[in-house]
Amino acid sequence: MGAPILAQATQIDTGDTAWMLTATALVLMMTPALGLFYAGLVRAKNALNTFMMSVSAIAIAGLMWALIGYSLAFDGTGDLIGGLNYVGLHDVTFAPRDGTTIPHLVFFAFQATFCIITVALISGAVVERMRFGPWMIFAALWSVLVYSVLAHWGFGGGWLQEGGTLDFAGGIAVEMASGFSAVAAAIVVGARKDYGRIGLLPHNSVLVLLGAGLLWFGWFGFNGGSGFGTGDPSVLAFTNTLLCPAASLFTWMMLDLIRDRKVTAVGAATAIIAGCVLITPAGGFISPGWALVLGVLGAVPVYYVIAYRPRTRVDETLDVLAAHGTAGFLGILFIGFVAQQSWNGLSDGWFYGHIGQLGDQALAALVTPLYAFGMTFLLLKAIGAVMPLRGPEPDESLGMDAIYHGEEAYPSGEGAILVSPEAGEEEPVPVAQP
Amino acid sequence: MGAPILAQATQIDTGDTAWMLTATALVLMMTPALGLFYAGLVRAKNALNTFMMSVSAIAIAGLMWALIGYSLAFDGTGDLIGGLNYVGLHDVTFAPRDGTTIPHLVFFAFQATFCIITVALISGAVVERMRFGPWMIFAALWSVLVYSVLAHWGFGGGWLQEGGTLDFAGGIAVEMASGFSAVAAAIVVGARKDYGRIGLLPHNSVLVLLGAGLLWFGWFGFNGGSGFGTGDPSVLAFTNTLLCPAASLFTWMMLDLIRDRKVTAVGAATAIIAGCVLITPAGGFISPGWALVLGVLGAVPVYYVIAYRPRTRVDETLDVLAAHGTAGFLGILFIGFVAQQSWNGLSDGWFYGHIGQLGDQALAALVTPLYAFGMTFLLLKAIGAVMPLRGPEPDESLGMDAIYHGEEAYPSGEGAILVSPEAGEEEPVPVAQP
Amino acid sequence: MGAPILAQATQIDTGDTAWMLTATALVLMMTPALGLFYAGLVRAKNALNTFMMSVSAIAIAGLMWALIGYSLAFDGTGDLIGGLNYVGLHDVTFAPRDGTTIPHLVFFAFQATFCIITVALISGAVVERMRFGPWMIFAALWSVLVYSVLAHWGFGGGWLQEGGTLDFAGGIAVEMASGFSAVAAAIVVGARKDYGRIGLLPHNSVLVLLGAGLLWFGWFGFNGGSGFGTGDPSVLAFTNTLLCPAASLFTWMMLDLIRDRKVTAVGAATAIIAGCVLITPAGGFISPGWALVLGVLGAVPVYYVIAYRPRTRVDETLDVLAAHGTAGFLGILFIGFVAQQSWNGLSDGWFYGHIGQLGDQALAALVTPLYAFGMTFLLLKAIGAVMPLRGPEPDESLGMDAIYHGEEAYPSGEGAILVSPEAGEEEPVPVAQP
Amino acid sequence: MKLVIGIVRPERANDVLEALYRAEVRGISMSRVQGHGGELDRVETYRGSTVKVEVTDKVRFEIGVSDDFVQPTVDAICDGARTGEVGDGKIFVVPVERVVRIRTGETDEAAVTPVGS
Amino acid sequence: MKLVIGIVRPERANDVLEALYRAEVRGISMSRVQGHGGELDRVETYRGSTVKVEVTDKVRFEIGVSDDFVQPTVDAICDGARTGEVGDGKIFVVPVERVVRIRTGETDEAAVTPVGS
Amino acid sequence: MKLVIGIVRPERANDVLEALYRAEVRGISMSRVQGHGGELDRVETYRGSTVKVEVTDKVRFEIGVSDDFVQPTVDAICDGARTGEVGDGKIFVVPVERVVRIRTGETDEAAVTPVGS
Ligand SMILES: Nc1ncnc2c1ncn2[C@@H]1O[C@H](COP(=O)(O)OP(=O)(O)O)[C@@H](O)[C@H]1O
Ligand SMILES: Nc1ncnc2c1ncn2[C@@H]1O[C@H](COP(=O)(O)OP(=O)(O)O)[C@@H](O)[C@H]1O
Ligand SMILES: Nc1ncnc2c1ncn2[C@@H]1O[C@H](COP(=O)(O)OP(=O)(O)O)[C@@H](O)[C@H]1O
Repeated sequence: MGAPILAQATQIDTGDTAWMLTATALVLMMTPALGLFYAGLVRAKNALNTFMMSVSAIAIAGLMWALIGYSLAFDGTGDLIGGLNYVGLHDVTFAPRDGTTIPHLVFFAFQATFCIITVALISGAVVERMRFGPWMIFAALWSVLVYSVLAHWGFGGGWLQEGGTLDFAGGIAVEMASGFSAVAAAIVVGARKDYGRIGLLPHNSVLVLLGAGLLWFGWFGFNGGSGFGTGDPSVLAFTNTLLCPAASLFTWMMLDLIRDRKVTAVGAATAIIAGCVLITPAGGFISPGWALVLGVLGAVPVYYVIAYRPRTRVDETLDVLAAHGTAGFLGILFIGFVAQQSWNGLSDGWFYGHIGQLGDQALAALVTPLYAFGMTFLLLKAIGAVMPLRGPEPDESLGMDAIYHGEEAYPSGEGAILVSPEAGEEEPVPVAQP
Repeated sequence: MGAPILAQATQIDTGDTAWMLTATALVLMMTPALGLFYAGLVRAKNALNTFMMSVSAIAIAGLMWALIGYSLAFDGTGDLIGGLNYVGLHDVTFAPRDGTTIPHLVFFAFQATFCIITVALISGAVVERMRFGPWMIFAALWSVLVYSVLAHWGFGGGWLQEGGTLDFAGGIAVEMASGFSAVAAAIVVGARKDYGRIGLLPHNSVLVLLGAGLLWFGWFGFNGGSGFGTGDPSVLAFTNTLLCPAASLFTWMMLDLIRDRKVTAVGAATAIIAGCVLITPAGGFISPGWALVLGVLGAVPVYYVIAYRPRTRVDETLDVLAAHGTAGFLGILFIGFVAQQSWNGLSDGWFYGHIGQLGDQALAALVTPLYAFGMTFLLLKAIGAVMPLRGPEPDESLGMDAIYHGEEAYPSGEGAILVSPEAGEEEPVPVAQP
Repeated sequence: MGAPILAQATQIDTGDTAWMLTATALVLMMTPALGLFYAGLVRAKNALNTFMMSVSAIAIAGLMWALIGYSLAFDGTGDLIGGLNYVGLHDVTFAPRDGTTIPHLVFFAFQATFCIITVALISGAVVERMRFGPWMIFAALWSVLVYSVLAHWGFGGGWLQEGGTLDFAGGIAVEMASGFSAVAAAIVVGARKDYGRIGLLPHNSVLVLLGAGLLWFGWFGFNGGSGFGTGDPSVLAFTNTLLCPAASLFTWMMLDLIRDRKVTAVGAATAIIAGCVLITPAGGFISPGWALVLGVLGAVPVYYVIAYRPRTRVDETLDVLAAHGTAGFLGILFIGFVAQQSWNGLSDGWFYGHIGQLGDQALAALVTPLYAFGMTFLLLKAIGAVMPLRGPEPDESLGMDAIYHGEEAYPSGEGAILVSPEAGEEEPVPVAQP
Repeated sequence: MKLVIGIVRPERANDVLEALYRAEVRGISMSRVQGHGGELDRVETYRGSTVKVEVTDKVRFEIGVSDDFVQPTVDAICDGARTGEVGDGKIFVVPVERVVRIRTGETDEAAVTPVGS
Repeated sequence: MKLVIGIVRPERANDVLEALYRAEVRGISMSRVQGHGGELDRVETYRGSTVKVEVTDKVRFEIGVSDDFVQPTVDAICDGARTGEVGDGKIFVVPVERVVRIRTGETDEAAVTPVGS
Repeated sequence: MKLVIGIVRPERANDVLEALYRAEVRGISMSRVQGHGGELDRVETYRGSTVKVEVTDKVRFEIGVSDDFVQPTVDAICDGARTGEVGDGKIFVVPVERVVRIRTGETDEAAVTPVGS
């Protein structure tokens, strides 16, 4: 990602490798944490389905990444797309990844975790009604058609990066990509049947807070690892990942207080995510002071997007657009204003005399949403043409868990009659079928 | 936000930095983990409020620390208080923090997480009844008036440290400070209305065990990182953080068995915390063997303080005094007996011929409780003079979550009528107001 | 607690040490995560007891390891058992562990976490009915009589390792040992009274998914740390720990779909564990490509063992045999086929011309189950001869939490009358006794 | 005085509440129940064990009303709860001999007249 | 028409369901309750505070039946729920004045006759 | 024989239990319910959606007693549950035609006489 190319590319540093192993594990952990965060935000009857949309992304996006996605994103510096040299992990070995001091295998694994969580993020837009089968197919295709492409553009050596756009840890391929894809997904899949008619409340906000806490924890690896070592960019991004979310959390609590004298817990959890997203693209490029400012100011638009969205007919259920799309957009632009070469060693922003940087940032902030929204829209339309994206209405009343997973999150056991395993092999009775 | 001093990369060790980045992330994670631990220990209707007291500390104490607290604690070696050179993160850059091999930014971030969790710890004394507004104000002021001062005394170069008191990872500023402040807070805020009248039970002990597990996990960064690298002190403290809590957990289970032949889960969770606290001050100073002894012996007084406290009229709800104040006190003193220069390279304790060390430890064990209790008492009295610290009794029946956060942790959805967003802007109805 | 041998700091690598500290903390965290995973899989009335079986293992196995187990496993290269030089942590100091670049203390701590979780794993076979007292005694004895012995054989310099058997991170001492011991334990302790009569369902599958996610997170330390640094073996094992579970998760979801068009969440959680176990022995020895194959193929037998087991009379409740025994067995054998010297620098498997390796692996896969099953069977029979392993039937209806821990996981508070602390000292009433 | 017990679909519970509100029925208690009726069973699998689940979630209303309020209450529940699909639920009307308002000790009619009306 | 209310042990709930099934009782609602009866109390301790727990978990069945189904229903519950130990529970039979099937508006006998029969 | 149904505040549930104990009422079943009555609504906000919550948590007692125990039982509930604030709850007394003690099959009076007394 945005880290400057280092000399002596052939030497592996044990300290850098140690940190990157940790960072990779942290980011992998973020996907179950996201599943938990999302699961807490939906109704109990859909908790497992929501969690499983994230969990399944680990398998599906993970495998697609290893087989083809990584190569398309990170092989060579083609303008629009990478090469095929790394297909099936070919040539991904112990030797250092060019421009880093860590083994190529570690670089690959670190990048894999990014692809995985980005796919998982989108699920927030379609929970509580999308069928699980189409979701899995969508996840597989999206990870290549959208993620790999944008990852190549943003930090795989593609045209945006070459053109000078700065994106430290994924404002383009992760945050804006998931956020604007989420809107397209919500539109194509459509709203839940009771959306806007009755209150559809989070069934467990304690899990939401825990999930947010674990996500923040993981984000230190996400941003702090995007310098691919322990050098200045990583250190700066790491520290900013503490400061910016703290600031956005503070702002959010104040906005809540102003609205109706109540500081909401779900809001606080959202603010933490928003703060982490805001600093994701900018982490290694702006000073700690500006990171605080970004947290304080950036939380405001996100807050109002979240407050406004439910008044629309777009049931973008868990507000991926607000928390990731909007915040990622703001973070990318903010770099253009306040980047400091004295901190990042690369480039200044407008406030420090280099207005061109703002142009480079604006370009990415314009192109990415268009590509993500468009491709996702077409992709889901295509899948929808082959198979229904959602089930019949009564299924929604019963809940996704029972219908698509044959489970309940919290079974009481009463009324559940054990079927002799042999009988277990029988066809399930009609109502139970997806 | 000026340019940083040029980084003297030669002084920075990538391995030490790698570990300190990890340690910092681990300690930041401890605060949500603490929120979870505390939330499980209260009734369901107060779960979010309890969790939010910890979460809000991240924002409030975190910002206060960056703006002023860090400078007061760690700038220079004034006897009573540090300087103002680091105010607003001025001069906190990539250059190594003096006396360490890690960037100053990382040192700052690591210390920030300590300030944050210390503030959060105190909330255990006032959960289930204190109003959220005064809590936030208290958190902001306490983090500077008490934490920064004691941090300076204990390991910022202040008079206790200069005088020879040994405190590896915060027996003074973190454990004793929070524990004795908790008593003052419980006294000033007063007991819950049903305290001593009906049983007020933890609503989810599974979360309590999970929280304790995550706290232990984080504590490896807390103690293991307090050597600011991967050197002998860190390694010793890290290993002792495995041994001492294991020993105190064992003792606690035995004491439970003796009491009434039952090993309680909440007790086990408490024992883990107690063990981590016991070793916090001593981690890098005593041998692994003595760490085991500390765990075995130290758990006993803590156990009986917890058993006795509810018989008093002081509703120090989640026993911060016992788990942190008492255990921290014991840990600080224990150093005076069994510190070994052969292990810590610094000083021996009484058993190894240097009785003076015990004096230095006793001094800290005497002064810290007095300062923490006194300042907290005055601070809360002052805040209480300006605004009520708690709401009317019926609010307590309804629960803090509904009153101060406008949420429930586990809403069923039935009986919750969706208000058209416009209407959402209306004033909430009377009963709902804080 | 004498003075340590002088540290030969020159041989210690800060990067390797940094990673091993992280890895150790990660593996310690796995035991509470396992407790959570297991607790979610049982009924609510046994959730705390199940969790506590894992938590208690930290104290019991942890202390046994420090006092005697570590020495028996890792002191010297005796064929069958190690020496006593390290008893009570004697000679375990800052000096590097022979053959590594990390302090001996860290090596000890890392190994301790392995012993702990292995003991905890077995509890899955006997949850919901075994008395807690005998469990604690079993844990203490098993950790020495079975774990230490097999750890010595497998990677402590014992006859299997010397004979050429490859086991990277514990296919022998951890996975097969716990899996086959679990069967013996289930047989000796016997089935739950309602087993096979009514459905005994997981009470909280969200916790199961979270537990699995945290376990995977920890497993990066478990496998990635088993190279004792940041070198090629660690890097390979780390990356394979991402790929193999992703592949097995994918396979499992497909098998579920084939069975009855439903992808179960509990199944997905199980698949993650199975994938981590499959790669545990093989992690540092096989190529990433083969790791994917192992994940895809290895999941199949595990899937069918889990589907078949409940049709037997053996109430091996949480299927430790399937997830750990079977998967560990397959992983150990797989090495014999596809190990590649070009990746592991040590030895080739059959497919690469060295069929002898398969023999060495088969030997371990034969001997370990026999020893683990036999010793566990005898051990529990012996304990059972001294004290009853389970309580009277009505206790099982009431639940282990109330009987052996005097707590409920989710108390409502209604109907719980506060007893004046004095009265609290009274003998509990009959029904409440273990 | 009668006690009207209505068992309805969870997702209709709020509609029932609103219907009752319009019918000026003020005092209501509700709780979650699990129901078995004409609905089809479903099969669930947890690892190796397969179970047939014969119950579905429902919400139970319990409403004490004076006799002339029985019909409006029953109608309100039906209005709010009916979907026409199997599983809509049942209403039972049970005689009540006495009603007491705990706060005041008032009994019968008085006890079910909401405060302020 | 009667409403049969049965309070039984949780672990017997499925046996009761099966017994009711055999007795051809089709419409059933059940819920978790906590009961206090002849069972012995237990003592629980949470950190420093000790409580005496006077209740145990039970499952409450609520079944609306036509008069001639009362006896079979009561018998079925007893069959399924009886262990002979203190704590087996109680059955209450309450008169019902009216039953309505929400889906169709049918009342009384018709309302409790399951679909298709 | 009567069934006394009492709906009270959760925080008073234990006081009610003790009052019933003193009144020598031994058999009791209780459960959580959500109640709507004269209490004021509250507003809750979850991200962008605001809801008006019209129910508050209550505890429902269900007590089968012989006729001459009705008055003591009602009094006990009132004693334990009354705070004088709106929201204290209601008591309903419903006729019971039959009571069965599952363990023994005893019916009516005998069935509600606690073991040992
Ligand atoms: N006789 C009954 N007694 C108690 N509850 C009943 C009875 N019949 C139905 N119910 C409740 O009503 C719900 C729906 O009833 P069902 O017969 O399936 O629908 P419908 O009335 O549309 O045929 C059931 O799940 C159960 O909770
Ligand atoms: N009079 C009653 N009213 C309501 N519920 C009762 C009554 N008596 C018993 N119960 C319920 O039945 C359960 C078992 O009753 P108990 O008297 O202990 O058993 P047994 O009927 O075998 O003597 C109690 O826990 C309670 O839930
Ligand atoms: N007519 C009724 N039917 C059923 N439950 C009722 C009825 N009236 C009140 N309740 C229950 O009693 C609780 C308190 O009633 P409310 O009228 O608010 O208090 P008060 O009786 O003091 O005026 C309500 O929340 C509800 O659970």
